[in-house]
Amino acid sequence: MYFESLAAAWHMDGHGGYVWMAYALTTMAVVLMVWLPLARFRRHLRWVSAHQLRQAGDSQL
Amino acid sequence: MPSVDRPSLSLLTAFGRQFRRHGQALMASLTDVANPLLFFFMVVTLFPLGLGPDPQQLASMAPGILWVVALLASLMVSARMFASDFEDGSLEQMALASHPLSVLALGEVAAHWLATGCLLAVVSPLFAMMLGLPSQGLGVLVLSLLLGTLCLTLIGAVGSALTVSIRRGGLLLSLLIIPLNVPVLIFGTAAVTEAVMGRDPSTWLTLMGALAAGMLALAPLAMGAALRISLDS
Amino acid sequence: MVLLSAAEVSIERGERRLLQGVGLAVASGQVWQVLGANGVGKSSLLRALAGLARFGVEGSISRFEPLLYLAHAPAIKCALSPLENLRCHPACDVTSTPAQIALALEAVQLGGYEHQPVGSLSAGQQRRVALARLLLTGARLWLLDEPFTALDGAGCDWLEECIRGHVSTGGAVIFTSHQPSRFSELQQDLDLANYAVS
Amino acid sequence: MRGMWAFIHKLGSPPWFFGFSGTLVRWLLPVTVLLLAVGAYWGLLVAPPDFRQGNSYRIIYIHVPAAVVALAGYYVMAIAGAISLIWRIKMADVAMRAAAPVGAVLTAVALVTGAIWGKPTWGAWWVWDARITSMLILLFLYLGVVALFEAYENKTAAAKACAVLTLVGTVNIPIIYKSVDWWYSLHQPASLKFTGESAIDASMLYPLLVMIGAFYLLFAMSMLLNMRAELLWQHRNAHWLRQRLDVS
Repeated sequence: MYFESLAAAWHMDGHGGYVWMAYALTTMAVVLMVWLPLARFRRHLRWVSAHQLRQAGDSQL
Repeated sequence: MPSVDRPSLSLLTAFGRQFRRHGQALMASLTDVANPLLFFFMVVTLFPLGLGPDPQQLASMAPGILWVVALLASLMVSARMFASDFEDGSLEQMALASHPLSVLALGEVAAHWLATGCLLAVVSPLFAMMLGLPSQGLGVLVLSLLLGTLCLTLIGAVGSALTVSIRRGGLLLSLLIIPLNVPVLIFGTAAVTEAVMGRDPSTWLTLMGALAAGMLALAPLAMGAALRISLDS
Repeated sequence: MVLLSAAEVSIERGERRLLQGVGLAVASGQVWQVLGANGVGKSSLLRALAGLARFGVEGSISRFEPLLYLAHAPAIKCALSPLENLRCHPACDVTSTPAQIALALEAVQLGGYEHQPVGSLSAGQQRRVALARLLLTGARLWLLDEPFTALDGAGCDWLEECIRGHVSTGGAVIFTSHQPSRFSELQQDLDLANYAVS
Repeated sequence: MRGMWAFIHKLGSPPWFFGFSGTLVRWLLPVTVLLLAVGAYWGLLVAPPDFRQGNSYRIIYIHVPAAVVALAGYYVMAIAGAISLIWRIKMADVAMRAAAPVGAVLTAVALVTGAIWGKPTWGAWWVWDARITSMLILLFLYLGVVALFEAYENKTAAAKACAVLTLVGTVNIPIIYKSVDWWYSLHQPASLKFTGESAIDASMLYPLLVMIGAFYLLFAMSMLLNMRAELLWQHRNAHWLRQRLDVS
């Protein structure tokens, strides 16, 4: 590690705020890029299974 | 009775007919031709009101102002380029013609450019003098606008072909074509600025000419494909 | 000679399938009337047969080109005169002299209106300008979508004569109409109710 | 050669692709997260600071990869668009539509990190630097594709229209980038650039390469996830899908 302490890494000679803000925002974007399509997939999956159950119910009647 | 044996049209005649048809329709409603000029005139008036009447400041900004306003004027007219043809069924007939749709569409675009872009370039020195553009820049301004509006019209035609079937496609059209117009704006302003500074603007004009030639070759293909998609949506 | 053949054509609009398994072979000398209730897909089928619609259309369609397709939108510019409209028509694949165009306009009873802007004519007269193309085209296959609408009795009779004449010289016509059959002995019916997907 | 064609052919089949992409994503997810973590740790804490810009340069490890992959993403879209127009493969439409939002988000990341980097470097959040301006235009291009797709009601037509638009954009992108470069050098010659031509030291380069690789994987994974969600919806009534979901 280049920095001597965690506090130094946090401060980064005055640039810490910018650097950590950039990384935090990017992390959020990365999480969104993975989570949004996954959430959509699960939503569609729920629709399909609900539909399947209904169809099964119809055929039983 | 329908007669079957008549000579078929050459490609050039078909192009000419589309050119004439669209040109005549444009001429019949002079507002379509006058509106962009009026728009140009009025927006140019806005700049001194917003920036202050200082002649030196206006003169230094004149190339940029004139080019941005020309771009906006072309954006405004692009929205209606194929709209009437789409509404009255002409596009369907063009698509069914035995000649390539891209060539027929190019005929329309040529008429459109002559009536709007070319005209705007020719009268632009008037507006340039209102903003105090030094006289050594006038010739280059006209030349760069002639080439530049050709590019703008071709890009606008592609955008118009893509959005013609969409209701209220005007805003979408600007989103599609403004980014594509960036090089034209940069080359055009650079050429005029260089000429005003007394330097040689030929590099920028050459680049603009190359851009226009490239677009003349490629834009019709995109237009033809886009129009067929628009007809089928 | 077969001018148009279609097999197993199905048409979807949006996510809904309108028609399925449509097949027809149109030979020269034939008149086909496409029948069906509103919204069953008559116009969509005609557009597909003309080659204007490809998305959502499956099956094989082969056609003899150039063909003439006439729909509700007549491709007529209001600012232009009937003469100019027909002279520079976007789909006109043949050259017509002004005299030939004047003759065609005469035939649709628009003599004397050659130089007036189409916008100043009535709806029925504008329709006739569009129909005058039938006399100027070299296409053998005609696809006409509701050609009899907005025409008066005399106009309908003229159109019937025109179609009969075209068919008798080796052409073929497919048209949609709600009117009862006009070409009893020549005509074949394509009832889309048989192909509709419920 | 023959095997490759067979593979490409299989890619176009929704049932096969659905299964294949499921396996692929399961492997990609941990690898991507690992690479991102390693690259970020290396770039943030291990690499030495830049002798001119100090520690603020560490933003390079997200700014540059995001910018590079965002641009590449537009080309991915264009290739999918060309396949869709030429061979009319529906899977290409799905791929194109799936790539657009991912590329747009990456472009936005590059823009925002660029702005944050600009504050300590130039003292302003927004400077009309050549790279930043190009990224802004790229964002407009991406938004145009997304907006055009949403504006069409017929989604097949929407995909084809977007394909034409991306191809036009692809021809234009090099011209746009080059013209923006010239414009920049015309107006502001010789100012501090984010990334100079000077050779970058290996200790700084390796984490950058790791991050670029990680962002490529991230793009691929996010695009695959989008495609799977779209395929699931498109084939929600298909028999093969129901069978597959029953089994799993």
